[in-house]
Amino acid sequence: MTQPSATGAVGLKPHISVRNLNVYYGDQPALADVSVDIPDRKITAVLGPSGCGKTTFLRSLNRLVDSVDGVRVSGQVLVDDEDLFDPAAEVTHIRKKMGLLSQRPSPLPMSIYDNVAYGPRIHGQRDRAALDALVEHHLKLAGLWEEVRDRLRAPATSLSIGQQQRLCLARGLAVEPEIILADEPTSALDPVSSAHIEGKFRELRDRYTIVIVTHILRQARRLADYVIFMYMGRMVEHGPAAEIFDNPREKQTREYISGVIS
Amino acid sequence: MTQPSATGAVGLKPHISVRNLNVYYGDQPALADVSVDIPDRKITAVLGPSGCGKTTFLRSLNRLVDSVDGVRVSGQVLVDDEDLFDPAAEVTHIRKKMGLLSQRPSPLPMSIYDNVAYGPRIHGQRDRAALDALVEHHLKLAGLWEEVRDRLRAPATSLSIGQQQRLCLARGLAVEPEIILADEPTSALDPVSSAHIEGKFRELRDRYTIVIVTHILRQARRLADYVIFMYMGRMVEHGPAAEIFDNPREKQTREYISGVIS
Amino acid sequence: MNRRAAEETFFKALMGISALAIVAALLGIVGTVLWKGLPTMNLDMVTKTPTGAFHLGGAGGVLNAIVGSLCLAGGATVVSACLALPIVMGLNVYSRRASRLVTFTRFSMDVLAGVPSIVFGAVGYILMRLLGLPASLLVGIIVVSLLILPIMIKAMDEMVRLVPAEMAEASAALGATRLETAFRVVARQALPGLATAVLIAFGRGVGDAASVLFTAGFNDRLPDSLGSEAATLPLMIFHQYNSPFPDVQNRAYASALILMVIILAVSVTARILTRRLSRHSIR
Amino acid sequence: MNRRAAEETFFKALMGISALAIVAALLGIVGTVLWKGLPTMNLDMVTKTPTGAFHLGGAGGVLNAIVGSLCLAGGATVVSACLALPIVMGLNVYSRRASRLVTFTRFSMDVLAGVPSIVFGAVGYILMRLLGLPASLLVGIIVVSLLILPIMIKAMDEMVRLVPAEMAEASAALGATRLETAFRVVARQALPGLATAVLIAFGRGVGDAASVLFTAGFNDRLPDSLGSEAATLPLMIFHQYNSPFPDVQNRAYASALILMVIILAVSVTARILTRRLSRHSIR
Amino acid sequence: RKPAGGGAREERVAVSGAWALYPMCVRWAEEYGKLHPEVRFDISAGGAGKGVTDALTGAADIGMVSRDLAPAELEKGAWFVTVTKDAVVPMINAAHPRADKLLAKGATRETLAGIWVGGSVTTWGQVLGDGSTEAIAVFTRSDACGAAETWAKYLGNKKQEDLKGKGVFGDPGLAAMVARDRLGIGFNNVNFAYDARTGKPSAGVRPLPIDVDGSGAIEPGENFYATRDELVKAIADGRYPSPPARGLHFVSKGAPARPVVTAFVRWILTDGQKFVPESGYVNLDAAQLDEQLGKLVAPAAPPAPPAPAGPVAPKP
Ligand SMILES: Nc1ncnc2c1ncn2[C@@H]1O[C@H](COP(=O)(O)OP(=O)(O)OP(=O)(O)O)[C@@H](O)[C@H]1O
Ligand SMILES: Nc1ncnc2c1ncn2[C@@H]1O[C@H](COP(=O)(O)OP(=O)(O)OP(=O)(O)O)[C@@H](O)[C@H]1O
Ligand SMILES: [Mg+2]
Ligand SMILES: [Mg+2]
Repeated sequence: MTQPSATGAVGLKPHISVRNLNVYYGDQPALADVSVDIPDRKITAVLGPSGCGKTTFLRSLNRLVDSVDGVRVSGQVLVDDEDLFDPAAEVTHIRKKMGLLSQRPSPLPMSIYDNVAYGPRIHGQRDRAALDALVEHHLKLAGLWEEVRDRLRAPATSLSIGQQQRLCLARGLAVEPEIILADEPTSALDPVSSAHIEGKFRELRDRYTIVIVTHILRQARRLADYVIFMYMGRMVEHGPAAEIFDNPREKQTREYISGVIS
Repeated sequence: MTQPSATGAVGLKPHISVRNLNVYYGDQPALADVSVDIPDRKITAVLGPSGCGKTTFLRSLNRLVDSVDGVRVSGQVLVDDEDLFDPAAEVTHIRKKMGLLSQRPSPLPMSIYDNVAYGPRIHGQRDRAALDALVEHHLKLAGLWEEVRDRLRAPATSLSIGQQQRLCLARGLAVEPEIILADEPTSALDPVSSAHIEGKFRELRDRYTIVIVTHILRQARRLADYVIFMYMGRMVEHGPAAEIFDNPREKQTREYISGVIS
Repeated sequence: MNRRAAEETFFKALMGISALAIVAALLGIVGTVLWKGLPTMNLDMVTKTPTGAFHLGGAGGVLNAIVGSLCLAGGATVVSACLALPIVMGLNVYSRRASRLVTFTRFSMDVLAGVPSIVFGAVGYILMRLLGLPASLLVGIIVVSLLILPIMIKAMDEMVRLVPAEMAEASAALGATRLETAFRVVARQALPGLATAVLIAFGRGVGDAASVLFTAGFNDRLPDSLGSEAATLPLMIFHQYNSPFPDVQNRAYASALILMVIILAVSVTARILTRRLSRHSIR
Repeated sequence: MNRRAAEETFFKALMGISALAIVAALLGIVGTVLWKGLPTMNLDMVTKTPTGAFHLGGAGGVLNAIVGSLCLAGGATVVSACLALPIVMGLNVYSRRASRLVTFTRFSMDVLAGVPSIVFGAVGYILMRLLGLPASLLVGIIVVSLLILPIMIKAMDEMVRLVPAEMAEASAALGATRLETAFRVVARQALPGLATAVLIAFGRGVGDAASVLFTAGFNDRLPDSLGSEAATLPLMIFHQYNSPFPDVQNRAYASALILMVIILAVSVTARILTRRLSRHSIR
Repeated sequence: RKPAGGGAREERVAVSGAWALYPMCVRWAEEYGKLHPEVRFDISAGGAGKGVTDALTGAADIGMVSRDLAPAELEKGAWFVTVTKDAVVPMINAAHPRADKLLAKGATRETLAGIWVGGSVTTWGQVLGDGSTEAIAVFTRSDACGAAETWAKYLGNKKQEDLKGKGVFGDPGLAAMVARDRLGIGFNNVNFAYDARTGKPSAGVRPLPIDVDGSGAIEPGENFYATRDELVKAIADGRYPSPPARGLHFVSKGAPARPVVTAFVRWILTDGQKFVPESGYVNLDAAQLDEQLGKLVAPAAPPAPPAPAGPVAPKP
């Protein structure tokens, strides 16, 4: 909190502060010295070409990244001033506050209903009716309710990929996190479903801190309050969305936004 | 060949003819009475909202669909006049002619190099130098070469999802199929990589029959010669791209294209 | 293309041969057991304990051995499952995968799996004597547990390792503790595999004679407590097979038949139970 | 939150207890074997065959049993792996998963897995008599193969079932035959699991005494062909343990030690070999 | 675990040991229990070795042993009584080309030793003295067992390992091997040489009479092999040599101190003997029974039996 963010302070109270984060897969660096503050109750979009480290960054924010063998992490990720990488940190508790939607939808080996109810259940919700309501609410939120209302007991794998992606969204929202980390949440969706999800994100923006990775520039423009642009493991630029889109300081950002580099 | 396509003949020699195709998952219909001719050496785009049966359709075209338990299929898929669902058909041989890029990139449990070399190897290519050249060529085609040239021996899972998607593209092209079935091949890619792939598809259009599922309308417009529009397991409309986009006959098509239904 | 087709044909032939071998084994072994065992099989065999003259060809049954085997192998299976699950989950969900402790544990399992069952019996007997315990069901259960534990752990470990990591991650990302991830997701996905591991271990335990030879005792009464001695079917079979009386010898096959039916019943029950629970598991 | 933390703590305690149990077992069993076996262990034990007086405490070694065990269990493992792989791949790659044949095959395995090893020995002996074969390495290998085949198949089957279906589909989509899919992709992904299945079966075969009791013969010479009789370590241990001479009894532990080292060496070798091949497998 | 003295209402007797004696002992216990319902028997099988150990460590009152005790065991204070007998008989294939002649001539101990131990007798001609050259197919036991031990002892105080021949596992196995080979010779326990039901020699084999007096022929006094009963009688009264007849023993650490145990053993050596034949074993003769009874302490006498001193070998 004392050290200023590397590329300029955002000005608002940060919800997550990343400090000198380095991530190596074996010897290969995937994130190099990333420091950034993610503002509270805003949508932050992470942009960058494929393979630049967006997923790694997002997975660092809830410490899933070090579940992979051979990963080395240094630096700090402060969530509400608690350091996630502190060995004494209670990771489970912090993770409950952050719903991560992974890039590849990965349904749990249970029914559609149980997938959504899984989070509430482990966090203590036992009441049948309450669970039913929760499941319906969040499936509606993800725009999946109409398609699955008749087959809630079917295995989650019997859904199409796009449906699975929405299911994972519903599942992530059902734990009612404070922070939503969404890794390309609409990549498998048609324009109308995408628009529906975007709309929901806009609705949620006042209550949640949202970090979204996306490769659809238009989507980032429509949604983001703040933008982080990454390139080859480095955070090249970050700032308010308007600034980055209309007046990028760095050449790489400019080129990416205008479609020259990848 | 004698029976005309249900929704109007395309006029060109068809490469794949689908006749009254029905697919059920258990009792649930996923494709209902689909009949369509897919023209030779053109790009056909399959459009439709999430869960409408696009993937099922594509997987029917190379008969992967019936590897799932409990699937029932009726109807015919004629590839070069050979019926794929004929029990006597030599599926392996027909499949070699069609590279399927699945919607979820699924790398094989081997190195990056071996993933691409897998196809050529099983089809008889043993020569080391030829394989090296093939791998390099197809990785370049998929726009992945620069990123992985130094780590060809690394496991394919150490790639980011977008990189995996391009790897699967390279792998599919490396068997040199006559037909490319691509299920949302750019869903995990940034705009620049997508544009690169689109460009390659345009280059390949003269030599290959390409069927591409996409939810990016703009991409379909840029690429497609023919368009198939599906809705809830039915083929609602198909025809030349310009016709469908500018002058759709069916209300559902119109609404989807203008972003009303999903 | 020709080579590949030939390979396919060859392999299909191999599959046919293997299938034939299995059918032959089934017919040969199960057939012989039925042929020899059925004539001496009767209700008494499974409902009565031996009379004094049973071992000489007189009336009675092997109920004592049936109950003994079930208690012993059942108890041992429960005990080792209770030890194996925490270990396996500890190895795969709790620890960093490459840690030294994990390597050491896997290595220990390799060592333990290499101990022949007679040695379990012999060492068990020595330790039992040192501790002043009598041969009993309890000691037998402990020894058999240790005998099947490494097998169970090794098999379970591999099953759990094959569960996709992203599944565990998806659970962790929802704020699940590792315990919840381990049992609600990982174990659930690997359930048929875990059940098979337990069944293999159970089969090993219930079929083993050498380890209980000295440790569980062998007598004609039904075991009534953990402290009482317990006969087991394999020992009964062994004893009967070596009898000079042909009637008693044939009873060995009837006893074997009973043992086979028990194991089959346990397998099928387990398969039915796990099928329900694992119907949503992901392939 | 408190309940969940308590659960975690409880489970961690359980893990500690299980780990302790294993360490205790290791110390107790391996310790006893070392303590009793090391004093009588010497180079002769592994380089010489028994002399006439060996069984009374005289000079000599158990080389015949070492070679016999290796040939017998090694041969049986190879034979059953050659039968098991086609069956398992047939079950999982070739057949429609829910077909009646598949159900029947799995059921047969449950039946066969329920046959205790003494019955394999006894039935093997009967069949051997019917066919007029003498007790020999060959018959022993056949019997032990059949003994370990169901275990191997059951374990492999579950391992292969856990391989994601999309992987096999990706291979098929590239025009691979089912054989290629089975061995280049599915087997590769499941390799550590398959190796474990083979090792469990090998351990079962090499440690089993009852099945070879009647079928492999037992003598003091090195087996020189498939037709010659072969001694095995478990039988040797059994004899030595039952000897009234304390010297010979302690040799049982030395022989057990040799058996353990053999199994351990095989396990570790297999682990190292498969690790290289499976370093790219997907979790 | 042992209730002290005779005052307790229920008395427990723990017996453990050889599988071979287990059915016999269970039978005895059942009959004895009818007379003395207050005695509860814990009989368990686990092998002769376990029987000796259990007896010596006090885990069992009585250990059942189917072999002779080793000197080391006697040094540790093992006390034993012989409770029944068994015998090993040589046997040939029933379809041996000159079976009749063989059965009439028999074989001397020296001939048998030449076959199994010395290796000097290799053809049937040497046995029959007729110069025929058919090789003898010699079989022995592959597993450590009392039968082979006893047989070796008979053939010149040898050990099982000294026996030549093709090793076969188990009594039934050896019988089957000889039954299969027309030129085969083997040895077996009486129970396996004769069919338990009919009392006639087992299918495919004939016991080879032993020419005890070395006369070169089986005189009527040596001819008792036709049925099991005849042979058993001969073993019991000593016409059949010993070894290869052998005793089966009960062992304890020192003479049993508890009256209930002594009473049981005493009963076995008296009334209990009548259950021996049906179980396939051989009764001790009167003199032997007296000798064994003499080892028991009188019920009233103080329990301080002198441990058997010096080189006491079990005398079957
Ligand atoms: N294995 C299955 N079992 C049962 N139903 C299935 C299965 N796979 C797909 N379905 C259902 O079939 C319908 C069509 O699925 P399909 O995967 O073809 O859709 P899609 O058009 O590819 O959708 P998306 O754009 O989301 O990938 C969906 O409603 C889906 O829920
Ligand atoms: N497990 C791993 N082992 C080794 N390298 C890895 C691993 N995972 C990712 N990488 C590498 O780290 C870099 C960053 O990967 P990451 O998944 O964070 O990219 P990304 O920005 O999410 O890309 P995409 O848009 O394609 O998903 C890539 O170059 C990738 O190849
Ligand atoms: Mg990513
Ligand atoms: Mg799809």
